[in-house]
Amino acid sequence: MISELFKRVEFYLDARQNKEIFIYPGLNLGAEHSNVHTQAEATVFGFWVFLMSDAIIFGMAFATYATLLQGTAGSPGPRELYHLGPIFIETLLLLTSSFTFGMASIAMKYKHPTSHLVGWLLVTLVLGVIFLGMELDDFRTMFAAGGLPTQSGFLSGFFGLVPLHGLHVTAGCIWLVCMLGQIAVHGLDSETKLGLLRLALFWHFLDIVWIFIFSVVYLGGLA
Amino acid sequence: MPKSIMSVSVLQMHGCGSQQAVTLSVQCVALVLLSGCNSTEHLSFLNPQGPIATAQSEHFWLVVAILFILIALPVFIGTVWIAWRYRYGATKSKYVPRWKIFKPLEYFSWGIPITIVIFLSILVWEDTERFDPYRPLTSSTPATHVQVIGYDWKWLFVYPEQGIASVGMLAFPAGQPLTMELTSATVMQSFFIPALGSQIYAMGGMVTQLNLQADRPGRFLGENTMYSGDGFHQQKFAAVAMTQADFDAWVQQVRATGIPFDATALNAIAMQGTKAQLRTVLAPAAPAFDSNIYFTGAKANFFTDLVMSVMDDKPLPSTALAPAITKGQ
Amino acid sequence: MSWSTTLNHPLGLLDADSFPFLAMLGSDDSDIFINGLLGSFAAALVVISVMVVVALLTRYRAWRTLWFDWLTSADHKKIGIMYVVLALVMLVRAIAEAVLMRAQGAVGLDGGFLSSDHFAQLFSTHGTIMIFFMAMPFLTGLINYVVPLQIGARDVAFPILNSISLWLTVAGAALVMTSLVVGVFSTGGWFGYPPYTGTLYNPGVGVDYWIWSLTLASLGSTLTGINIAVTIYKKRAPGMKLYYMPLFTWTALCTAIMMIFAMPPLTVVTLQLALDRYLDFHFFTNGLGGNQMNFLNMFWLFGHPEVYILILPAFGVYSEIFSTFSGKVLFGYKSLVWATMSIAFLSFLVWLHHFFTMGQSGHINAVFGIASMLIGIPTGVKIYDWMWTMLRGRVRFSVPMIYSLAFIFLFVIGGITGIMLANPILDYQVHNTVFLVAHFHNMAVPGVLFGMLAGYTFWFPKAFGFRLDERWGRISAYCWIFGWMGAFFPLYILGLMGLPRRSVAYEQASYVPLEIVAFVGALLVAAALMALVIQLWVSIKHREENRVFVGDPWDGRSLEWATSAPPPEYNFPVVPSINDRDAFTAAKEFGVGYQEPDTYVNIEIPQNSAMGPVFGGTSFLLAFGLVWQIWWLVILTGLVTIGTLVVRGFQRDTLKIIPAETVCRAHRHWIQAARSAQPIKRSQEHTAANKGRAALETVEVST
Amino acid sequence: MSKPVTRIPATNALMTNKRRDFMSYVWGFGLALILTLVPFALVQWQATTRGSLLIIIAVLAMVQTVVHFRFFLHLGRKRKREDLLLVLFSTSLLIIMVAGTIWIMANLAERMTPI
Ligand code: HEA
Ligand code: HEA
Ligand code: CUA
Ligand SMILES: [Cu+2]
Repeated sequence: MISELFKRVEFYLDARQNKEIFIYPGLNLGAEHSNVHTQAEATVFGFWVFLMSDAIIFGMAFATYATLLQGTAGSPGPRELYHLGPIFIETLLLLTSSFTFGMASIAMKYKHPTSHLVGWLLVTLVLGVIFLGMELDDFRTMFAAGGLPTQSGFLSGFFGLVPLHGLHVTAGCIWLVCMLGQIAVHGLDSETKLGLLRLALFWHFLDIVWIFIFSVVYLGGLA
Repeated sequence: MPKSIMSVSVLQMHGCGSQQAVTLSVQCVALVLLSGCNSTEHLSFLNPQGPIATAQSEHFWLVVAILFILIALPVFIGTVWIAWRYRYGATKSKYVPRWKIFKPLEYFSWGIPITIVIFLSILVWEDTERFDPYRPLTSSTPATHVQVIGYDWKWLFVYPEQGIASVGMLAFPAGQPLTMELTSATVMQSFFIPALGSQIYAMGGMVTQLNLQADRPGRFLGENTMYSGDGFHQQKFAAVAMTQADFDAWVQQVRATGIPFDATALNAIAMQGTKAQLRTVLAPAAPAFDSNIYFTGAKANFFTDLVMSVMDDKPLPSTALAPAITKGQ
Repeated sequence: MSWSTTLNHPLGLLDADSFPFLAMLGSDDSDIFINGLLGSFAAALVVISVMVVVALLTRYRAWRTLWFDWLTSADHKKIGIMYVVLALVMLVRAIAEAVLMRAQGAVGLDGGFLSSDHFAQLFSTHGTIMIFFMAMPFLTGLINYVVPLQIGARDVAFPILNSISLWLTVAGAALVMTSLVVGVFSTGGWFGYPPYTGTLYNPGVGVDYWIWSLTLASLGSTLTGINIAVTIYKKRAPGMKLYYMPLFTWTALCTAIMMIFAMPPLTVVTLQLALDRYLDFHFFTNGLGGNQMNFLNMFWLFGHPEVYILILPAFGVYSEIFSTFSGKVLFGYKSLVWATMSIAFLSFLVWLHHFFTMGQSGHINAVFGIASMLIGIPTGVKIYDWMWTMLRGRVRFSVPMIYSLAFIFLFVIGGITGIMLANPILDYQVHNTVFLVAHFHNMAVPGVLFGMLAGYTFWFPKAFGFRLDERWGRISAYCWIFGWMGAFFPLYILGLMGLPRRSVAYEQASYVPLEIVAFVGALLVAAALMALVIQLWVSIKHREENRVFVGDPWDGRSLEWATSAPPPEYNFPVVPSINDRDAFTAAKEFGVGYQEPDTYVNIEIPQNSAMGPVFGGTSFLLAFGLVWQIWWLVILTGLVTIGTLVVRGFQRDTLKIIPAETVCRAHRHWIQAARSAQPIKRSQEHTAANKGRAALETVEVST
Repeated sequence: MSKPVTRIPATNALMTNKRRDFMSYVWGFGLALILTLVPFALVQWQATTRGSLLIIIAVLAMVQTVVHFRFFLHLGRKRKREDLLLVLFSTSLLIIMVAGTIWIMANLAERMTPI
């Protein structure tokens, strides 16, 4: 049985040997460039690996938050500081932005006019920026209610986690602007496509992190 | 008149000669090296002075024996033999450059370590719980209760039941359990008396526990093993096990001669500095019968109040200390 | 800090007192003076070395070559060599510190010549440098150099990223070196536990130096991990299944995976400590709900995998060497592969064994203790399989093999003490004593460094085209081995005698004899290093007669030996196609080792890029600004860093083309040399006759 | 599901692929919306006890994660198998690290609270 297991794993490990060439959804680099394809495979796979490494960073920030939950040290806790309303709207914003980025991917993959692609990207960008604005407003409200990170271990844990996601979204927005720039300068060449592809992965990944933030931090804190 | 502290320290014994017959010569050499027989202090668990250290010492030799005889020795002999027999230019042995797998050898390579690890795991599983430092030792006599507080760079021992405290000396009756609660008023430290048993961390705003026992009267090295700054290497103390009578006498002595455990004293203790430096600060008030510093009038709630004050980052409440008044209560 | 104060203090916290040299002059305390003198001497050495290097470069007009051929290069081989050079530079400092510490130990009865604070800086920088700026760059360099060659690739998956990783590491190392000249380093050891490292107890810049140099190093390593993993996963030559890969490549893969997943906890924990220090957060403070225990927890979530990150590539080197120098295929290849993977996975399950004594309950300790001992199983399998590899082989006792054999003996001892530490009941006794110091030096020196040294001797001819001097190599090896034994066996006993680690002085006279033995051992180690330098010197002098241009001086088995020494920039004129393990041995046996391809094609390789050095420079300044709180510098360099990334995103055509003719000419030249070279027997491999062509000797002999 | 996207798709295959990709995002969006709405509503109106609320939130979060991976990141058994393996491996390490941390720290907290 063990050896059967080993065989399975070997098979998976050698999946690369399968003659069938897989292409990432959202990617269409022109079939003739097999070189570009190999490099694209590596690039996108590398980005996946990076995301997984980043996931561990978030995991540790979550674990820290969990261990510091009890450490409010007499300053305001979740119930005094969290408000469900804005969080719900922020969640919808991010979710919608994931969808609009999906539409952008489709526009890119199936060679719709570039204007469609740019349009969807712009919508995504706007949603991201509104999200960031709302999040900053949340923090401002928290500060006003005495929820400063210098106040307690709990608040340190919070501000070590949620703004980390916010920073990622900020980076995503800057990247998006850069991609728009690249489209303007170079058109949709394979490098730009690859960039957009990775950005899409990044964007969807941040959405997944947000699921855990609203579940663990906000819903968990208010349940 | 109670015996003086000086006379107590004469009692400190020299355990090496009276040890159970040690036949293994290797062990003997090790013991001489390890126990520090030339000093009066017991340094090592390999010359154990209490039940925990004894168990650890036995455990140590068992593990050493298993690992060296079953693992190291065969590898050593095997490597030398193989490397020589199959050296370049050898003619007596067979050369099979494509020999890459032989199932029985593979089973051996996995099987031996697996077996040994299973055995060791059983050992660890059973004993770790048993020797949890939090677990009180069973004894017919009640335990002595001491509260230990780590400062930069000295340990403060508070005897809540006796109302006394000391820096540099942990005295307790031999033959009965010693129960300690530990915390730190500063950075993370690790409290350790090797000849008696386990070490454990002491951390600010938290309380850890440690249970030890000395079989017979004696003097043992005590220390902090977690680096904590400039005076770290001098953060030593003497753990001294005494007969009950000597211990009672010691308590009386401290009560009679100690300086009041008040805000002045505590401020001095809390300053960064070694025990010796503390003495120079408190010297005018401290009688010079040995190199340690003794206090009277320590309140039973001091320890908890201190932990809470560190935890909440607030000053110690005034009720934690006796007002600076009486001497020897 | 507000804008106005920033403008008032354009240099942040920096002032004349920040220079230990000036501070020393201003003091009349003799103790401060001696330690200041030592410190200034070290600082002067740094400054003078930098000046000498600059002068030499100018004198020989080497700036252009340096910049275009090396610093901006995206060639994995050059990057690999630069990593190793970095490791060696840092090594010199770390060894000097080690010898100082041992000297202090020898006279440390009630005093010694070092101040407590100076000693603390020594062990902190020594530990930090050895782990992050010596061992890590060394193994990263070896991996960088060897892995693409072994898998028949032209380069790593992301060459520019590779250069950036290198420069991030260099920036971190430069930051540590800067702390010698400007300010002080941390005294919190290589793991810097708070609250000791918090602002309350350590307000100065020392801890900040430690934080930012580690952050740079860990970012560099994460990126390296990604790069290597993807390279191995995606760039293998056609036909090379995972199970055909040489063992060194396997260990590199596992190490890379561990870097990817183990570095993040370190990044998180140092950044959280930075937040505590800079913005008054309460992650790890004593009070206000902070939790210092979580620092230990997260640090070791990184720290334990880290030690296997160090050892696995060394294991890979030993595997290659046992096989090559026994003239025999590896025994139990699949077992070795599975053992490597198990070690990598298990290493994520044992971190708690570094704080058995923190007070958690017995069953938790037992679980992690047993998990730690489990690692002994795959490690044992490796040891046994290496023994079986020699069995029925023909073992040559060359320098790499001497290291490997010494490794087996000493590593087993270190492993055994590891198993003892993994036993919570025993760890309660020896934790934080020098017994532990002996354990980890036992793993780090005979385990990791002997592997690196063996690999250095093994692959040096491949990288530079000539062999190292064998005699000085042996002298050095024996000095290492016996020096190490002298320096660290005594520490096991001292640890059992209750001597805590990191003690600048002690009160027990019974420690003295062993401390002296340890010092003598350390001197022997220093001699070993000297011998190594002499070896390099002698070898360079006699390089002409030791040339091995054909590229296969040791009768090698894997693909890196199938190309010239040094290899061309593109590694292989034609990407080889593989259908077995030990691909090059198979080729030689079939007599197709040195064949011309039917056609040559243009080869695309990445152009040089200034990205790496620019990144290194800005991130160094960024970190420096953070340490000294020079906010304008932080903002400026931060913007430049981001800007560089953005600009790079807009670049296209980053490849350059090597025309088929060039490739053809170079390749024919090499084939010509190979065909005209005399195939030599192994008994002659250390003679001038060895031009890098091996005679076929792998024929079964029996009596 | 249908075959993986191949290198040179026929025109009608292109159309079905496109439709399928589009539907993937639509499905993902719809499911995610539901999986978000439900826990928010439950918490907003404190529908059950804290204990069961927490469990429901956790389960729905897991499901939603799978939904995102499946429909937005296109991870699946029939697609890029190596990505799936990578994600599973990473998840297992993530769980070990996070669960281990919480286990250890909770135990320590319990044993160290001042009496
Ligand atoms: C890889 C890790 C590594 C290595 C190799 C070493 C090597 C040495 N170390 Fe180190 N040490 C640490 C990691 C390492 N150390 C760490 C992590 C600490 C803990 C710090 C802390 O407390 O926080 C420590 C602490 C430490 C202490 C403090 C102990 C204490 O706490 O009291 C001492 C004291 O003597 C010491 C001594 C030495 C000595 C004498 C060597 C010698 O063996 C030196 C050995 C020689 C070499 C290392 C050279 C190897 C040479 C090559 C590889 C050359 C290659 C050359 C060419 C290619 C040309 N070490
Ligand atoms: C390269 C580095 C390296 C390696 C490979 C190892 C390998 C091991 N280490 Fe070590 N370790 C360190 C570097 C390393 N360590 C460092 C740097 C520290 C301290 C950091 C600090 O505090 O500063 C440390 C600390 C450390 C501790 C913490 C102690 C303490 O703080 O109190 C423990 C406890 O379990 C431990 C255990 C082990 C074990 C079980 C192995 C095992 O992997 C060993 C396995 C090998 C063998 C067992 C030998 C060969 C096997 C056989 C021949 C087969 C048969 C064997 C059996 C069946 C057992 N190590
Ligand atoms: Cu230590 Cu809680
Ligand atoms: Cu470990």
